[in-house]
Amino acid sequence: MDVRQQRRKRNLVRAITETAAAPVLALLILAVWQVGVPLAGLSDFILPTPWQILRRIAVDHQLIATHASVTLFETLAGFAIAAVTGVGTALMIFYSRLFERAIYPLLVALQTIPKVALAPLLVLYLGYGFAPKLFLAFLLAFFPIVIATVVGLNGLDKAMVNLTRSMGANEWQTFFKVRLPSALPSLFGGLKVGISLAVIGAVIGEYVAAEKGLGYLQLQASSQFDTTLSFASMIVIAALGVVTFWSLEAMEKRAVFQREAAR
Amino acid sequence: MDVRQQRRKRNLVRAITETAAAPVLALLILAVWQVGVPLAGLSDFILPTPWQILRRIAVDHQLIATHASVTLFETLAGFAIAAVTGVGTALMIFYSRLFERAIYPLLVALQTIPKVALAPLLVLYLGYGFAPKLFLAFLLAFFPIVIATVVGLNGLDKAMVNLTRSMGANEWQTFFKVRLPSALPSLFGGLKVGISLAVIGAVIGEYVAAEKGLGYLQLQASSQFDTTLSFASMIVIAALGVVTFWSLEAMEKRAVFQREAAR
Amino acid sequence: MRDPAPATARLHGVSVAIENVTKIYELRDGSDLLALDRVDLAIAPGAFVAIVGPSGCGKSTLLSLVAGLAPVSTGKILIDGEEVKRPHEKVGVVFQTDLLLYWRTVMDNIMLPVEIKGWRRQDYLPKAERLLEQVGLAGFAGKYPSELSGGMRQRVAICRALVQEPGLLLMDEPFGALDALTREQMIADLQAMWLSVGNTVLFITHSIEEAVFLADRVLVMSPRPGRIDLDRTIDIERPRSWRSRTDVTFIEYMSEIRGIFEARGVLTKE
Amino acid sequence: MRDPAPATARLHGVSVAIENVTKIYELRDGSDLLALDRVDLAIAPGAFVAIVGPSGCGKSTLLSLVAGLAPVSTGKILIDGEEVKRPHEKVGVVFQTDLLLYWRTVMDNIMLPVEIKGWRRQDYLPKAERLLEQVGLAGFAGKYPSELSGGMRQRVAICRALVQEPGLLLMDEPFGALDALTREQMIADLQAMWLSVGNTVLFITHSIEEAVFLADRVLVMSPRPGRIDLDRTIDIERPRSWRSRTDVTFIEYMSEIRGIFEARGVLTKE
Amino acid sequence: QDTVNVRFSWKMKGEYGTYFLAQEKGLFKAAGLDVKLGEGAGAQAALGALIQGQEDIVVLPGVFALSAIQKGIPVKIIALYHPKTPVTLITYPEKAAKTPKDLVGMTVAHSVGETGTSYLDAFLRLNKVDPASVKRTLMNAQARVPAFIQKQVDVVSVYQTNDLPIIREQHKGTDFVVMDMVEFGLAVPGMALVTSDQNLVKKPDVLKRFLKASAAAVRDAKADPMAATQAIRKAWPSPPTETAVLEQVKATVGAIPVPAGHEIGWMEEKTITDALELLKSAGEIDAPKPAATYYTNVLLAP
Ligand SMILES: Nc1ncnc2c1ncn2[C@@H]1O[C@H](COP(=O)(O)OP(=O)(O)OP(=O)(O)O)[C@@H](O)[C@H]1O
Ligand SMILES: Nc1ncnc2c1ncn2[C@@H]1O[C@H](COP(=O)(O)OP(=O)(O)OP(=O)(O)O)[C@@H](O)[C@H]1O
Ligand SMILES: Cc1ncc(C[n+]2csc(CCO)c2C)c(N)n1
Ligand SMILES: [Mg+2]
Ligand SMILES: [Mg+2]
Repeated sequence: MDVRQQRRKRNLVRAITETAAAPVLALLILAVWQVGVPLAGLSDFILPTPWQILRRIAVDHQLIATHASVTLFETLAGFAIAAVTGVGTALMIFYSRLFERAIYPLLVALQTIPKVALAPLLVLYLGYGFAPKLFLAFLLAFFPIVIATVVGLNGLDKAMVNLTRSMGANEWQTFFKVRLPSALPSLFGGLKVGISLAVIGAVIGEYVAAEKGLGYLQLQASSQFDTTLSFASMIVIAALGVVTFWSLEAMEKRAVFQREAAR
Repeated sequence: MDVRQQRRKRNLVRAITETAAAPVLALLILAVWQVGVPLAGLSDFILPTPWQILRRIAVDHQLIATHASVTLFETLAGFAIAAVTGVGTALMIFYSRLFERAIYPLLVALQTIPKVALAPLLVLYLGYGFAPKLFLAFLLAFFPIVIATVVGLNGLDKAMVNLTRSMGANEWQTFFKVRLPSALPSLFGGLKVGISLAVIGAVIGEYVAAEKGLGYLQLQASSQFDTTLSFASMIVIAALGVVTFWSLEAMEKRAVFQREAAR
Repeated sequence: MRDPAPATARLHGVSVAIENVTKIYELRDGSDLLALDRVDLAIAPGAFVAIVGPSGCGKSTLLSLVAGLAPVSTGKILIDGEEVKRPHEKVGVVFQTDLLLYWRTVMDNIMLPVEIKGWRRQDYLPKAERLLEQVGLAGFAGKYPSELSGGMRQRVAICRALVQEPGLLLMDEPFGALDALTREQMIADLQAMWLSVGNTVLFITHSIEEAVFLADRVLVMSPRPGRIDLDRTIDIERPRSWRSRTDVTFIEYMSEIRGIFEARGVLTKE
Repeated sequence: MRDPAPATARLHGVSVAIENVTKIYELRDGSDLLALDRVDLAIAPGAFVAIVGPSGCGKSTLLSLVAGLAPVSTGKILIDGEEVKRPHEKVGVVFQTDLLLYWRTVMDNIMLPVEIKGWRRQDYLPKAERLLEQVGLAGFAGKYPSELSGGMRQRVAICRALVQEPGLLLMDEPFGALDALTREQMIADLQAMWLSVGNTVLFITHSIEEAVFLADRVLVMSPRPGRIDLDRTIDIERPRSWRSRTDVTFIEYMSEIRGIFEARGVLTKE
Repeated sequence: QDTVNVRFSWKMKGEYGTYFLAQEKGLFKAAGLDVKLGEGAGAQAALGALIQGQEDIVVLPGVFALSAIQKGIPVKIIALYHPKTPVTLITYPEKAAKTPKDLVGMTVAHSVGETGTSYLDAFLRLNKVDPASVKRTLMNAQARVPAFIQKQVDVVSVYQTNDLPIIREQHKGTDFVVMDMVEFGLAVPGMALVTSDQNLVKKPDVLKRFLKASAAAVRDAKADPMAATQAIRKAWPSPPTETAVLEQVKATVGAIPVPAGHEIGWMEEKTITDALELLKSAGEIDAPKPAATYYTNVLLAP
């Protein structure tokens, strides 16, 4: 059919431009950066060019990959714990106004306290190993997941809950059949914010106490004034953020029913 | 009426327990902390007791208040900018899939890059004054606001948009009459996460370059091994987070229609 | 633990007793709204009771109380002699709005009660397919609610309630969004189902014709606050045929009910 | 810029031309669904046209195309000779679902079109209050949608469309959730409004009686894909009274339309 | 074999080369010690772990230790390798500061807790320069050197044992003017070994053996700095060039005095009291306690 062919072509063109958008923008920024650094009279000691950074990543790819895998693992582990406990906490907040009133200030306070300043305590109780990174990745990711899940749960209409209840559903079933699916879009919003904060948490943890991981590598490099390696680490940290975010988006596409956009 | 009186009494009791919940929990935690520190054999150099911290806050209240007002101002200013530009960016993302595809990775990368590592660049380009704190408070608050707003906008049913369109509304009117009100619960979720991150941003900014603010005070205190003052600063930072969060919740209560809870 | 007994074992109707029930809503402006005022009603097992009444008189409210979805303000409701505190497991409801889950296909929406009751899906698939065909939606099992018309959605919601063969079926204007002919067909099907299954049905409708055709008893409710103004037993032989609507007895019942309605003066008259 | 001219100046009906319109929906499973198949229709300014047809035949689809809310797949639609690309400002719609904004009071919901068109609220408040009273909701201006019954919500939605006195009024089963008497009253009120205002009305209903009573022309649509099977002009004097439903001409029109319906065999017959 | 947990206060740097040399050459093992060397996350965290018994010895700047002990923390300096931290002020040739007097009118980069500039006032007064005539800009520690390189400030303090060799190597074209603050009278206690009062009582013998092996390593490194350089570079994930680390090691061992008749690390009481005066003049502490509160030489006795 003519209409069908036209539609297929249109979809293809759209898919291509949309896929190309991010790389094109990234390349554009890199180009401006590459050209801008010498123009601004910046020493590569302050800000290396992307080309220098990429070369460094290529040269030290093994070193960087080793550290990156550590950070990635810490991020994912901390995030996973945050996702599970975050949704659990959100449920308790949702079901109990009293709990909400009591716990919210505590959560906010925990969220706001400068983590780096807690280094002595963290090191004392969690040591210099895996634990403090896991803890910080978890802690930073936790709060946005809780908030977004609560928002998502609150968005459900009472009528829907009455529907499953009328079928004899217990709260558990109502949760999985109705509450969770309808909270998913918001929940995933929280997870997306959460995962990028988990990366930051892991990196801060590595600042506080580590002998490996990208945060360690970056701090180590910058305390040696190896700006290029420091930036290389930062770029890889950012890339870790982008990749985990994208993976989450891919999961979201599969898990969440995509309603027609109301544009 | 009997039923009415009963209800009024029930509401009063509930209001009291809910208001008391947070202070009671806080007192409980403080009590455990107070008793636990000596029991755990912790030196007050590592973790002072709440009583010591409170006494210190009382003694140095003037000093702390001066620094706190600086941090508060930075937080609020950065947050305000983040709220406005965050909603704007969310709108562009919502209306243009291409923009979304292009800009999301960049936002995530910006969000994930360790800010403290950017200190040299920040100092170079933003100086030592108000600007870097404002910038970091803004930057940290920005991302969750964008994500939550996009989620909120996406949650609207197409039928509602058709309703205002059928009345001849332009996109602007549709936004203010339908999209924004229905996105408000999610948007406020993002704002709440955002404001606590804005506090952190301001504090990090003070770590980077400052001669005032609670972050500076805390850093200064801990470099001199004045753990009590360091914790006093942290507690006040956390309190700043809680207070700004609460103010936002109070605004939310007034601005957002409170639907019947679907518990 | 749920009873995994075969479907036939659940299929006798239950009794319903509504005793001096009042329902007061607390409104947002702080005022109270008396929706139901001392309603008394006893429904025998297997009876088909229709309720008509002016819009806003409290029909849906009454249904939600019987379904155990909202608490009564005073009085009590008993199902099979047991006080209703939460939804009774033998009850199935067709709500006034379709309440389809937008992320589930038509078939998965219909399977919702089966999943919740912990029954085996494959035991109920043939029945669901038969129901879908009966309501004229044979090809739509895999489609999503957003791809259906208003009337189609309502028909799916009806299938969802019927698939469980509930001992007490509560229906709130189930045929409101259907065209005349589809409606007639579905009314006939509902009668057939009720005759064969023998469950109790509480049926809210705006159509006096529908009420008289289907019910053993037609209740007429007064304008808000809802009370039961008339409780008329309909003595017409079963199975009733759609043609019988023009019979004298049928017309007489309808006129009586209309008369009660009109006497109460629902809207302002010119 | 919007025209702040007095209400009376907007009140002549507009003409509608539907030319060879087809509508294909793309479904989620990748298949296409032909909802409307080459529909042709011309409506004179000020005419009252009713559409009946089986559930799912494409009535709401046709309405959304005329309202400019979805693009036609082929063909075109003209309002007052101007092709419809986006909603026409003289059109007012009553949708099949009420679509009330839950965070606005009843009155604020009714004032929505007034705000959007940039008119002065106080100019329209008296009219809105009159409408609310007419539909039996005098005390409910300050209540919220969640505090209303289904039929009450639908009546608010009708008030919202009528407050703008649109040149073309599109109504999708506006009286579906109303009891018999409230419905009769509202039908009478709608006729009176139409006679005094003189706007064009496109009225979708499931009640053949409603269609014949209100319309100049009744269109009968075929089952999906929707086509116009019958276009019957109703020659009954105005104003029509509710009693005239039992007149011979009235009954004849109804039988004819029923006949067309039945000929198409909507559902499976036993 | 006795286990000894050693915690550095910061990340790897050439300063720590001698410990890795001792490890590699088996000096610790020979002393019957199983030594675990760990990088740190700041002096505070390291000291905290020390007094809670998780660490046996912490390697950190001596001033930090003095300041902490003044606050009542139950630890003591048991060896001071750098009585005078080899800190310098560097400037560009165009706007050079060869002597303290040249600093007048210049801007110095300063960070919270930074040794070189925390005692700048005392240093200037010592050299008869009005402290008010030198401007300071406060910033994050990591931003100081970049700000200097980008010429936002005129002067920055750097360590011969750490940053100076690297900066020099990275800016080979620039002949930075280096003012050695030690030469102009600044004596800030640097690399120190600290243990808790508890450990001092519990396992003096183990600590003694550690100090002995550690001092032996210093002597070895003084003779062969390249060996220490290679030892630490092996344990270092991404080390600077060999030349730079070698410079760091050389400066480190060069600044470690060998006291006549005493083991390396032995402390004169005057070193400690002078340092306390310096801290007091900078407003970091009030009246000092008796000197014995801060240090002990008992573990260095033969
Ligand atoms: N959740 C609620 N909160 C407050 N008031 C309510 C609520 N639900 C219904 N009401 C009020 O109770 C009365 C009865 O409503 P109900 O929905 O039972 O009417 P109904 O008979 O089903 O009407 P309809 O035929 O229009 O559906 C109405 O006046 C309505 O305004
Ligand atoms: N958004 C949509 N996406 C896909 N298919 C749709 C959509 N809306 C309607 N349809 C399909 O188009 C056909 C016509 O639907 P429409 O809503 O116009 O019917 P209708 O005549 O209004 O029916 P009813 O009387 O039940 O409201 C139906 O088969 C329906 O499944
Ligand atoms: C080059 C270099 N950079 C940073 C530190 C950081 N540091 C180590 S101890 C301490 C005091 C606070 O605990 C701080 C800030 C360092 N030592 N050396
Ligand atoms: Mg109802
Ligand atoms: Mg329809």
